[in-house]
Amino acid sequence: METKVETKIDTNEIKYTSKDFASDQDVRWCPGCGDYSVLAQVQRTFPDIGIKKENMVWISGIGCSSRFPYYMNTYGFHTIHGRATAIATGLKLSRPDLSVWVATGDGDLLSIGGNHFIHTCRKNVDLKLLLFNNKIYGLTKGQYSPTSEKGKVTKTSPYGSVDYPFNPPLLALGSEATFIARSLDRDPKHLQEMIKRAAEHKGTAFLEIYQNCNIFNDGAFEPLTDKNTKADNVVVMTHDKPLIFGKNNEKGIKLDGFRPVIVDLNDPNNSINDLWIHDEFDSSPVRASILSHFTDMPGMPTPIGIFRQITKPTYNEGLTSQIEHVTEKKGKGTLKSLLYSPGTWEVN
Amino acid sequence: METKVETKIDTNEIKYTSKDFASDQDVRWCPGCGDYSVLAQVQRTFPDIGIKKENMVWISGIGCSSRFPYYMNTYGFHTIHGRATAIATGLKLSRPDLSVWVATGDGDLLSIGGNHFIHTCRKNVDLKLLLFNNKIYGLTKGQYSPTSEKGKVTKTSPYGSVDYPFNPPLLALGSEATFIARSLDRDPKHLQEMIKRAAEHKGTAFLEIYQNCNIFNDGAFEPLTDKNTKADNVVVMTHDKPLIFGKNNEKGIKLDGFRPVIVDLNDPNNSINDLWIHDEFDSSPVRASILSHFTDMPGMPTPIGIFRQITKPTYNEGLTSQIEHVTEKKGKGTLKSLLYSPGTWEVN
Amino acid sequence: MREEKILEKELQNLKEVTIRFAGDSGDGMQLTGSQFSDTTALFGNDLGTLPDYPAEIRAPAGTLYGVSGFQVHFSSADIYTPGDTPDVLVAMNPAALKINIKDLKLGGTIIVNTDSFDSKNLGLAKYESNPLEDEALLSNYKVYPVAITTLNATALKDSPLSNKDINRCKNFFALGLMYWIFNRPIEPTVKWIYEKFGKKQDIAEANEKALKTGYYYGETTETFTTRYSVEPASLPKGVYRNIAGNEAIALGFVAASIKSGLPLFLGSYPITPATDILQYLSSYKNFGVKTFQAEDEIAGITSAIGASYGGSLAITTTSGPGMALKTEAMGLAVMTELPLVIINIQRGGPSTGLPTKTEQADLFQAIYGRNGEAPIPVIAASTPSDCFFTALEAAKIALKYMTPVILLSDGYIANGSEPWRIPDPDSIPEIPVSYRTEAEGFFPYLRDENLSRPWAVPGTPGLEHRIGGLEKANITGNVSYDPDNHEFMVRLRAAKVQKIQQDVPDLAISHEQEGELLVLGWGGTYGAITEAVMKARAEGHKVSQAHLKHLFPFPKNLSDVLNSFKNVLIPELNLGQLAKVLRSELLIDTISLTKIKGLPFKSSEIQNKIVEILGGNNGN
Amino acid sequence: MREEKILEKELQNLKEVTIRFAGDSGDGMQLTGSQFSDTTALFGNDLGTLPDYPAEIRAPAGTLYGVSGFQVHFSSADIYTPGDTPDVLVAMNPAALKINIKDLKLGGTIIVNTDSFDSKNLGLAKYESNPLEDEALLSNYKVYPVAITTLNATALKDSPLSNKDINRCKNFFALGLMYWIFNRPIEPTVKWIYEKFGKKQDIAEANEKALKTGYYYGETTETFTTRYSVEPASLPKGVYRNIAGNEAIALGFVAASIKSGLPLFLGSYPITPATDILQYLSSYKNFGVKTFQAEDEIAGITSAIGASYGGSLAITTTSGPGMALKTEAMGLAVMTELPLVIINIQRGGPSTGLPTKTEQADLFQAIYGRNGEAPIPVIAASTPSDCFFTALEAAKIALKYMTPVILLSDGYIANGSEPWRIPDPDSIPEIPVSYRTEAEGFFPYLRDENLSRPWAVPGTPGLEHRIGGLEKANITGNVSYDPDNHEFMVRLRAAKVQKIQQDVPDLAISHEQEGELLVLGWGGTYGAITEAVMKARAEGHKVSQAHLKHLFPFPKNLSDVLNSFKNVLIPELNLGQLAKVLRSELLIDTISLTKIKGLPFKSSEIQNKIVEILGGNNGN
Ligand SMILES: Cc1ncc(C[n+]2csc(CCOP(=O)(O)OP(=O)(O)O)c2C)c(N)n1
Ligand SMILES: Cc1ncc(C[n+]2csc(CCOP(=O)(O)OP(=O)(O)O)c2C)c(N)n1
Ligand code: SF4
Ligand code: SF4
Ligand SMILES: [Mg+2]
Ligand SMILES: [Mg+2]
Repeated sequence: METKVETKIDTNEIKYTSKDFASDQDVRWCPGCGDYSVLAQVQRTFPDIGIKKENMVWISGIGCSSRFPYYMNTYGFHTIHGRATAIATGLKLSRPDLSVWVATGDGDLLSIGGNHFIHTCRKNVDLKLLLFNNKIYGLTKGQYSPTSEKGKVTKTSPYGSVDYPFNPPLLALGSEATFIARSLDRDPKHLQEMIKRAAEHKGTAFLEIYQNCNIFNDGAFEPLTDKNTKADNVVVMTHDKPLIFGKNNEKGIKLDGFRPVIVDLNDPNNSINDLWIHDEFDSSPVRASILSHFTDMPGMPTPIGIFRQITKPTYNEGLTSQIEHVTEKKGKGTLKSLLYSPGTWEVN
Repeated sequence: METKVETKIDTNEIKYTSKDFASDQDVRWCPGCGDYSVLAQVQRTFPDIGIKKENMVWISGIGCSSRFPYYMNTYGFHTIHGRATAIATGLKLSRPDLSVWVATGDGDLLSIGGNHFIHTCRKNVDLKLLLFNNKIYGLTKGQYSPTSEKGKVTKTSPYGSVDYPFNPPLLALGSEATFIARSLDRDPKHLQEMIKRAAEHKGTAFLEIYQNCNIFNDGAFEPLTDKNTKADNVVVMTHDKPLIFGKNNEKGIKLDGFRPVIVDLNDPNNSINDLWIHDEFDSSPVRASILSHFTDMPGMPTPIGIFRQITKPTYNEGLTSQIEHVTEKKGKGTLKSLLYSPGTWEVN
Repeated sequence: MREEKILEKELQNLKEVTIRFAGDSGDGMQLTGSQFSDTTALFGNDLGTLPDYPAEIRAPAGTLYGVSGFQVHFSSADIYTPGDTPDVLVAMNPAALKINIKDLKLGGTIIVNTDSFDSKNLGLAKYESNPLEDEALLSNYKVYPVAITTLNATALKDSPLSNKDINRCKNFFALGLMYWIFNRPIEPTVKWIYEKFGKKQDIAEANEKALKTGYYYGETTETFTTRYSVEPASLPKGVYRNIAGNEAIALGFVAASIKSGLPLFLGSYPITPATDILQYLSSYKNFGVKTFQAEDEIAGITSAIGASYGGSLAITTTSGPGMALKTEAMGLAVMTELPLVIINIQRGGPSTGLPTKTEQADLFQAIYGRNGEAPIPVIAASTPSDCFFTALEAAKIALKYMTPVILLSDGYIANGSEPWRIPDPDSIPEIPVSYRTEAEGFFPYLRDENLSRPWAVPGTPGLEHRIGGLEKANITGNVSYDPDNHEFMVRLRAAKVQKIQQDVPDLAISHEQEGELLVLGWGGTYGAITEAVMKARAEGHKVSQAHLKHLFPFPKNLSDVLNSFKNVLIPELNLGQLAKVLRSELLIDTISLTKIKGLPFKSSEIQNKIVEILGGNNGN
Repeated sequence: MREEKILEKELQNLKEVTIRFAGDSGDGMQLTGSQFSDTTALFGNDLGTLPDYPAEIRAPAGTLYGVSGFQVHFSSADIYTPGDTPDVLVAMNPAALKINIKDLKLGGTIIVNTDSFDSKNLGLAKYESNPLEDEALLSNYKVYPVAITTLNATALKDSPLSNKDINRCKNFFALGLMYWIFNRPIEPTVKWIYEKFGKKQDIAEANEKALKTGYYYGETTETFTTRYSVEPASLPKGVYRNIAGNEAIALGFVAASIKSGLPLFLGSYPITPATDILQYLSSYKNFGVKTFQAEDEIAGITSAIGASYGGSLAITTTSGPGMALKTEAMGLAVMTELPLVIINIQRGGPSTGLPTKTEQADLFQAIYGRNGEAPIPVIAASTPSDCFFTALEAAKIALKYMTPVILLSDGYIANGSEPWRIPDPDSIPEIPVSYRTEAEGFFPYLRDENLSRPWAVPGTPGLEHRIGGLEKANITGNVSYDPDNHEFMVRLRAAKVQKIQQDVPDLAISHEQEGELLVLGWGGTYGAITEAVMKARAEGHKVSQAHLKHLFPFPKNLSDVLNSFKNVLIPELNLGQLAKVLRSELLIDTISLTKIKGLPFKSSEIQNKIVEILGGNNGN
């Protein structure tokens, strides 16, 4: 009996380092894959989140990205294609004490898993969803995905795909997700920050990570990550800060009605005071919707950061508190009260 | 052989009446169900659409509303729960010459069928989707649906549901549907107009119809349909017209930034010229998104009409034209060219 | 005064009676039938019920396909079925008469609501002339015409209710009349009315009045000269309740939750005839039960898998089409060896089929219907009250062997009810479960003596590990593509499920332990088979009976049992699925009696087959 | 000059050779193997191939689980398998050696890339010392160490490519060397290189140079003293191509589309090992083929059902987990009696299982795995080229009988290839199909002599009608809840599928038509069984062979065939599923030989079992 106590790791005493979150499994992604960076940033961020590692669970579906749980020294469940969010929902509802994270791909979450995704957002289940968006089916070796651009030539679209892609943050907005963010595999610091912020959010936190698949869709995000082009193609959304980008922070974005326009800050006619000040907590979803649409607008930079986050009771809270409430009112049920409910009679 | 020719109905010669669209099957909805009105309005509208009835197909899933195809004297397919849009997609892609209509319920389209719905919208498959939204599962006798309001007491939520509902037009916007509209079972003329407009649209046309289930969710839309309250609770979106409502058309809506505000038109300080002029064809989706949110905003009327419609090539056009293009370039394939493709050798 | 009058009328004692209430979907026949059953149960009879309603919610009034029926069979002795052929038919309209008359016993009693026999309703029922004027009908049956609508409306003329609402009370009039004829108390229904409509005083009062008017109508009118009495059955001592199968399943899993100390989680999507279970369980919030109405059946089962992974007693409920959708996830539960109960309330198939009708055609699917070698134990409930114990049994197997379990029920026992002697809560054995907490020596796929792997739930320090749907290495549970490991694990999973046999009680044979003919059944055919065997034996036929609860793996002695009889008859509501499984598993041939009409067997159908097989031969 | 040199070296004639190429997932072994196969096929040998790759795309270089292999067996006579045990192993790194050495024939040849045997790679391969210095290895095998990386790099030192890209050419060096050793022409590969990399001139040139350098290295160096020659097989006259099973399925359905005059529609969602079919078909746009990459497998099959309803030849492709998801929709196709082919390329299960490995464990699911009585005919392909004909057969049955059909293939024949004598396009029979156009006498569920209902596609004036998943009334196809109609229709659907038997050719027996032992197979085990039977016979054992294409319904004579032999041996890559189906359907017991390792049978495994059964007895 005493050995039992000794072998228990009391994590209260432990201050984690990123290594504590690395499992003993060899990482099996292709060399150079963007997934490595996401793993590294998660492992770097988790010590700061302040949750014991035995209380953290990673759930995934199927895909290269869905191998993620194997590499985290937490609890993990590599499930079936598209169902990670539904499995995670069952886990979180039954075990609200756990911190439940989902690692998923653009095919896993948005193709076969689309329904569970929108329903998870709608219900505001307290899950952290990390979408590894490489705009391709990696594991099955290179077919277009629902985020691949129209006209994309892949193994299943030798003449170019005729599908329009999803705009993931917009779909999340349409499903009324309470936390919507985007980051880049090649921007470790930003990615760490987003992971931390997702962890802090109560409710469904959706984080889209642009991730390079160097085997089947290499360079998909190069304009956003290459140090020569990045500054001109990415705008970082920071709360309470104006939307500014460009190599020398010389470009700003302001709103002309509902239309975002880029202004040259070097031009003295333009003032930084007229720029769009980003408000993560905006009570209206409209600005977040405009920001989501940047990616369809030629010339606009791609926003990274938090599109919007709001607070409303989570589904799991609702369920738990209803149970508490009813139990308080009716008293905790017993087997006897269950079996002998109204309508009984006695035979002697 | 001659009889063959005779029995063919040459619909070119026929000017349809609504009766031509009524099948010989007894209609089996509950007396008083809102579905009757939708059926009547469809049958009234179809003669004007100008398509031969043999070229019209109704596809449905499972639910009370999904019985719809049986009552239409066109081709019809009552399929399985949630899959109507996917089946309709296959039909439309393979038979672009047909006019394909989907009759579906809030459970059928948005619960089990959510994934096919968002993917149909994304791809812009040329289908007409009529959502009979009664905010309840009718056929299974009264459980809450993904459009039921939070707190709703039903057979499966005896203590009130803890789910937030979907906002269907917003979800359609999030999936970038090209035609999004709403109407009411109890407003026959408006409903007819919307059906006609959906028919005219090229691409996915999503029409949400608020439909009363007088058995399991009676009165859900009464404030919107009762003649005493309707004028104050409904605003009709008409292209190029200001948003005005109220018994005496005395209330207008204007935009204060992104925030819609109701103004009293009796107050001489308010001018009709400041009101929000509805633009169905708005190139930006932002106004449509604000309109979709009216239903969450206390005090705002429920919009009916077309939220937005835009034109972009349909998925079926893309597929067909790619085939034509490749065939033109490579020549129509023959069995010989198929079998004897590169890499053959001869043994003598 | 009243008592005197009663005495004027004849009181005839009957051993058993079968009544069928039939009317429009909107006529409240399900309610009438279940009130009659509850009262009859309370009165002390044994009983069986068969609700039968259309797939439409309320088909237009008066139509043939809109007819809804509820049959109740009650007796002063043990009974096992809702009765083959009704003795009494209550027909609220012509369509109900038309649809049901063919089932009625020749010479049986018909009580009709004459008010509804107008030309419109006769037309809707496709009657060319009024059947109540038909000599054949009148001579073959005892027909009692009662102007139920008018009598009810007259009685309620002072009610503040609308005419429409008043008319909706007429089923209580009919119920009252039946209570009088069959000499049952009306108080339980009066009490029920006030519980149900308490807040709507007008409705409650109107219904009570309709009920009493119907009752007194029987007493006062000259039409009815005879009352019948069916004495209470001499049931074993105990406290009873009337219970339907789906309710019993719900109770069974709450009981399993209490007895195992695990929280109960149900992930489900509504579907007929399984929805009730979700509905019942969603009301047990004060038992800590969590119900999740998922977006579809896939989320139903996968959320349950998530909950099981987290340490709950997790279940999912559905019927055929939903079962099909859960197939892939069942494979995941097999591979990850997580406890889970998948409950299939079978209905008529294939596809949407006959959603409100009963069938047993999902046995093949339960045993064989997955990709890969994915063995899942299968058990079936046989009667409404047996559903309770089958639920407990399913939970026990799932938890002990860390495996998904399929529990089969069917629309007939799910909706049908019977009096149930409530078991002593303490007599229900605990279900021992323990999570793994010890870090030393922990491996996710290490096995105990039952070949079960440890249940190490998230939140346990030191046991962090990863599982998933890829093939697992023996012991460590790591992903393994090793060919030999795969073969080992496939056989291990099969062996584990086979091992459950050690807990499966030997199949018991009723009556002779060997001989000419055994009738072997499974699932909801139990009642009809039992009755058929009893009747055949009463006629002198030597025939034995056995009923399978465990369909995979089978009881150890099954082969011996079957080989002890010259013939084995298997009645099934399918094309002979169990018979084929027996051939496949035991290489034993049997005689199939199949029926696929969306209806349960009549005991006479089975009895006739027994007699046919035994021929003149009584098995002596 | 060159020719002279060649003559200096010994040229040894062999009947057959098995080579396995093995290296890192990134080493291009699949490409090397398939180039060698294509050239060998062109050269005129008969051959069989077995690609074997990990589930990871590119596992980190040098690891054991990252090893990818490709085995090719070629011969101057007919062959049926990729070879049991390789004669030659090309090992590009230590991990490849470690994983594959155990399969090599004792005394076989090993060609290793010595450059990769550094301490890092040895460590990754978990070698404690360099195996190339291991006496045991050197004495048991002929080991040829070649510094492939260096030689390749030196040859390409003037290439403008990066070092990384140069290094990626080294598989062509190895290929060139093998071409020299086995006396094959390099031209076909050179041609292929330029077709493939035409636009990237630098890469094309580097690869060509690597190839040629490898070839000349064999010629010039002293290491290799012997060349081998495997003479062309005396194959029947005709035009040949090398074909893999998935490609053959794609071609088969395009052919069926042409021969039936129906447009082909494929609704599919990618999944290993079925994705190829979607990939192939998506390139046949100029054949009017429509491919729809759906959001999931459910949309894959349901879109195909929609297309079938619209008059297309509709198919859907998948593997186990996807098959599970399609279950519900298959029921709809059964109920609506629409033609549809569901193609399952089986892989290792259950659940995600072993996604890149082969197995035959979905037979139960195909035959039994649906809710309700939902019979679907099942046929299986047995070799890569047989996939072509099986596709045609599946289309023919689906269209003639208006029914969904399940076509089973497996990862082994899907990815494996063999030379195929291309059939004369005109010799392939037309598939007669007609849509119903005549309005007079039309009923959607009226039947022809095959019990088939009419195909009345939307767009046809006068035939407007409604179908669906609820039970259909006989003839009219209206919704019907009538009990007798349901039973009638359930039996009718079963009878229709059973009627297909009229078109199923009698099962042919190879060798003696009766006797001691028949080896009965189905699906991709054909090659291994054929070889095993041939070898056993060559040793004097009297053993016959038969192979089932039609698994449901079976050929009419199956029972007679099986009863003509004292023993029937069934080798299956599962736990004995066909054996159980035979017991269930025919009440005939057989001997099972099962293997569930994600790998095909070796012919020797079957041969040994044959010998064991026949014992000393040669069947005389
Ligand atoms: C039910 C099912 N369908 C299909 C597959 C095959 N499959 C595995 S992963 C995958 C898509 C992978 O794409 P994504 O989710 O974007 O992940 P990535 O590999 O790109 O990280 C598919 C189609 C499967 N395993 N299961
Ligand atoms: C696979 C499957 N799951 C569940 C069901 C049961 N079912 C039938 S209709 C329905 C929901 C009906 O609601 P809705 O779509 O809103 O239609 P309504 O009846 O309200 O018009 C459900 C859950 C089914 N038939 N098939
Ligand atoms: S295929 Fe692409 S996404 Fe997958 S591991 Fe390789 S690089 Fe990463
Ligand atoms: S249940 Fe509701 S939706 Fe269904 S037919 Fe009746 S009134 Fe209409
Ligand atoms: Mg991806
Ligand atoms: Mg609804």
